[in-house]
Amino acid sequence: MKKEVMTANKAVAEAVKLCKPQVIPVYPITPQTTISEYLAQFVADEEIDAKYVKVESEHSAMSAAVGASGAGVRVFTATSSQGLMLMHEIIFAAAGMRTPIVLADANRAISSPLNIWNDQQDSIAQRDSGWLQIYVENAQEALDTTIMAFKISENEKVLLPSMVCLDGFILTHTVEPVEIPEQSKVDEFLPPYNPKHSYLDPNEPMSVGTLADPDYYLEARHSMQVAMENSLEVIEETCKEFAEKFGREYGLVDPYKCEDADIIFVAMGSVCSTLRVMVDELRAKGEKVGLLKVRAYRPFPVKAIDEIVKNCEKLAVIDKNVTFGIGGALFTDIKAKIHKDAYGFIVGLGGRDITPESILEVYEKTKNPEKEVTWIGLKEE
Amino acid sequence: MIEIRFHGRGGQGSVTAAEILAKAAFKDGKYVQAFPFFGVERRGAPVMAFTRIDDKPIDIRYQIYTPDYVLVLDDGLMNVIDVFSGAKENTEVIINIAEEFKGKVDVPVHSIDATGIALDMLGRNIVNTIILGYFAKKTQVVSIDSLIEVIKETFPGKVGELNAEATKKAYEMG
Amino acid sequence: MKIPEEELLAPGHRGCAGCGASIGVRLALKALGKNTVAISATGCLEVMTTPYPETAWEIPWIHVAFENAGAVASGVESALRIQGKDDVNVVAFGGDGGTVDIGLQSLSGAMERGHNFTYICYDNEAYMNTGIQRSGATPYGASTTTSPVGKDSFGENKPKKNMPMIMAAHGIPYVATASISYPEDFMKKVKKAAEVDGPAYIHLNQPCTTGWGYPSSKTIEMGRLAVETGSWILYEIENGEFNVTYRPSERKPVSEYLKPQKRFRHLTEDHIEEIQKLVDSQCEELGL
Amino acid sequence: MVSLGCVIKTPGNSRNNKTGSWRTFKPILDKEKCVDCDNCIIFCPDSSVNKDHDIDYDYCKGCGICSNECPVNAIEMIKE
Repeated sequence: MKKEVMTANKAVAEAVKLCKPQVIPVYPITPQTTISEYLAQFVADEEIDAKYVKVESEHSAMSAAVGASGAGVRVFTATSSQGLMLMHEIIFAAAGMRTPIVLADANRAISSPLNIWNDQQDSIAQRDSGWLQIYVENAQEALDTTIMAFKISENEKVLLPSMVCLDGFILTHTVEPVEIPEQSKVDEFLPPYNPKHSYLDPNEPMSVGTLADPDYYLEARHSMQVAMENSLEVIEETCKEFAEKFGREYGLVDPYKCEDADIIFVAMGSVCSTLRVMVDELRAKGEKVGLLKVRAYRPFPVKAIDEIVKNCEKLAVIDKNVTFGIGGALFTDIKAKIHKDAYGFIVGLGGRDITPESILEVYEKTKNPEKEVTWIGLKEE
Repeated sequence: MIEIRFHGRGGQGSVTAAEILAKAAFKDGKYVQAFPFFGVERRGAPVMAFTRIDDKPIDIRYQIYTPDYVLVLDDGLMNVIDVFSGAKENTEVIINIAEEFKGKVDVPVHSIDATGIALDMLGRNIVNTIILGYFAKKTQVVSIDSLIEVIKETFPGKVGELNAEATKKAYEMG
Repeated sequence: MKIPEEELLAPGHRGCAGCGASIGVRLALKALGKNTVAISATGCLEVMTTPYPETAWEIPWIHVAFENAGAVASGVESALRIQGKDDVNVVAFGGDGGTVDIGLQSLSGAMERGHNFTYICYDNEAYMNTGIQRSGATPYGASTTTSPVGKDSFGENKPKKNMPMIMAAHGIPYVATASISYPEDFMKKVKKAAEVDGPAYIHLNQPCTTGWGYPSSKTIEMGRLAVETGSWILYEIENGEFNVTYRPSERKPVSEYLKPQKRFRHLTEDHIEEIQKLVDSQCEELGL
Repeated sequence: MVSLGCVIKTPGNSRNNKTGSWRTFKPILDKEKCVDCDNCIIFCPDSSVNKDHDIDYDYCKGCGICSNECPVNAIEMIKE
């Protein structure tokens, strides 16, 4: 085990190297690009025995990924924002074909207007695709989650692709200390991919990616729903196994000082770091506040959230995305499934810095609500 | 926690400087974080980078608005942007400037002719590591040994050796 | 001619009676043999061969979407090669829409990257799967549902996109045109394509009884007429060297090819003459 | 229950689908006339003529290509 200072993008690339994917089709886009560069270098230096497919677009990156995964090998790719939008069609195909691809998404805003900075609209736009989505808070979690993602996706009870969502720039371009696990331990944790449902072997021909008429389509989609439900347990098991092996603990959700909290912040990704500090500051002032970090957004961990928020009074749900006409995506899911007084806050769109002041405003507006959904930091016209 | 803000121009290595500082402090046993101001600036445009150093894990993730130290890699920037923005009572500013800084400000300003050293020792105007050497001595925030180690890791071979020498020279001037 | 007995495209598929695409695929697979993996773009071929839970494919086969057969093939080929399966043939089938229109970028990328596979465009000159809409490969004068004959229209008003030459411009080792009506020529080309190290492209003319509007028994006859009139020219470009592989002993007038087809039935003698000129200049250009 | 990803693991099981029922006209080969050119085998879209030129009426859709391509008119299309 070694500890180095690196960006979350480097951490993801290191994780990918440890997981030994055999095909890596990837196309550069800010702020994901350095992942593709690190991986290209690893392949060039023979640090990974993989085919690095220099595709001509993200659509082809995901298409090649599905082709390779369908052919029975472990596959990784990465993208961001417009790239994920371009993949959109094949994102759905990847899930429907039950390919356990792992994709790192450097979360970035969506055009138009063009904006290269961070928010989570890009991955949220893929939430109904049948992909697992796990949002990470820091570079270490990005590395650890990437390793776990392969194991979760390849679990026979799941066999759905996973998206590791890391905030663009705030994580992808920030260096911080990261522990890199030993190869031998990762090998023990993550055995080679052994596909049973889909491979392309002339000795055992199968047809993959078929047409399903109304007699079969409903069942095919339902089996994805079942797999998504199964994944709740698989994620928890995998996190437990990971903690035993590597000493770092994660869950579907990670709570902080929620036991006696009156108000709980609910959020995803890097903003949770600042939120945790703010929880401490508010508590120092006598405010009973906690933080619920939602790691798994799909599957949506209703029971896990319920368990943690059951005694609180109010939820302050923070979204770096918007579902126009209703509110943030996390907020609307919480409203639908968690029976608590919840308020939604749209923050940090297009890279707007989320400062302690903005978080205090969220807290204040949850304590004394004026409306259900508030955009924080909106400049006056 | 110590917060450091770098001002430079695109291509001058401000982001690399922020990262080198973080890595050196990490070698000293600190917790660190460094990141650029996320922009679309191209070569020559004013850019910023940030480093945080602490004895405990760093959890905050927003830009540095009230820095403890400001490092200015190019004094020409001072006509363009307010490098003193958010300066606190005890904020110290280090400027790469040929002559002594004569402006009237409320905070201590240290001047170093990093460009002079760079042209002299490296043969080109790359000052990002040099200013860090001066910073290390003036502030004791980071050890010169760690700094030199990281510089050599970042720039392998002759370039690293030369940079390390220039950085040491600036350290001695601090 | 004797062809391999083994059928790798099973009967029972849902292709139209008289389907030219299934003839093309049958012959291609006979040339390639069992040690082959196939990729399909969305289209007639995919829909008619794999309605779950039944497949007509006797070899491994994969389909993902309409416009990405080139990219999917890139992934499949990479996956096979990294596993050391260098001897497996990889073949991708795309219709003209999936190849010359929506799939062009993906295919161009795959060709330029040099994946070792063969791409066969089965060209029936319109979007047949969705009900005969024009594509970039629809010939001049053809009436389709989106290039219909009307008061101010005589059908498609642009000549066919020259896809084989676009592929040749990629500098790939092998490009050929073929016709299902010349099976020996076609199968020879498929074998060559599989043998070259690197990407190969075959543009297969494939008459469609439904889209072209002729009796189902005339599929092969139509393909033959296309070639005998010079409307479709059989050639190959091997490592940059161009060769016509079949020369009609005497070129038939193009009207013999156009008149039996419903899609051309509206054309006036002037139009036919115009098309004859187009065909003549194309033949002259390629040295026919 | 559908298979994972609707993958089909029984190659060529489209044979379950007897497309012979689509036929209106039926090809009848007069083997006396046959000159073994194999055109009917080569050009059948439904792989329904075997090496002995026996027509598999389970799958033959009656398109008539074999009849049309027969150089000696040995295949007649008759109404089912």
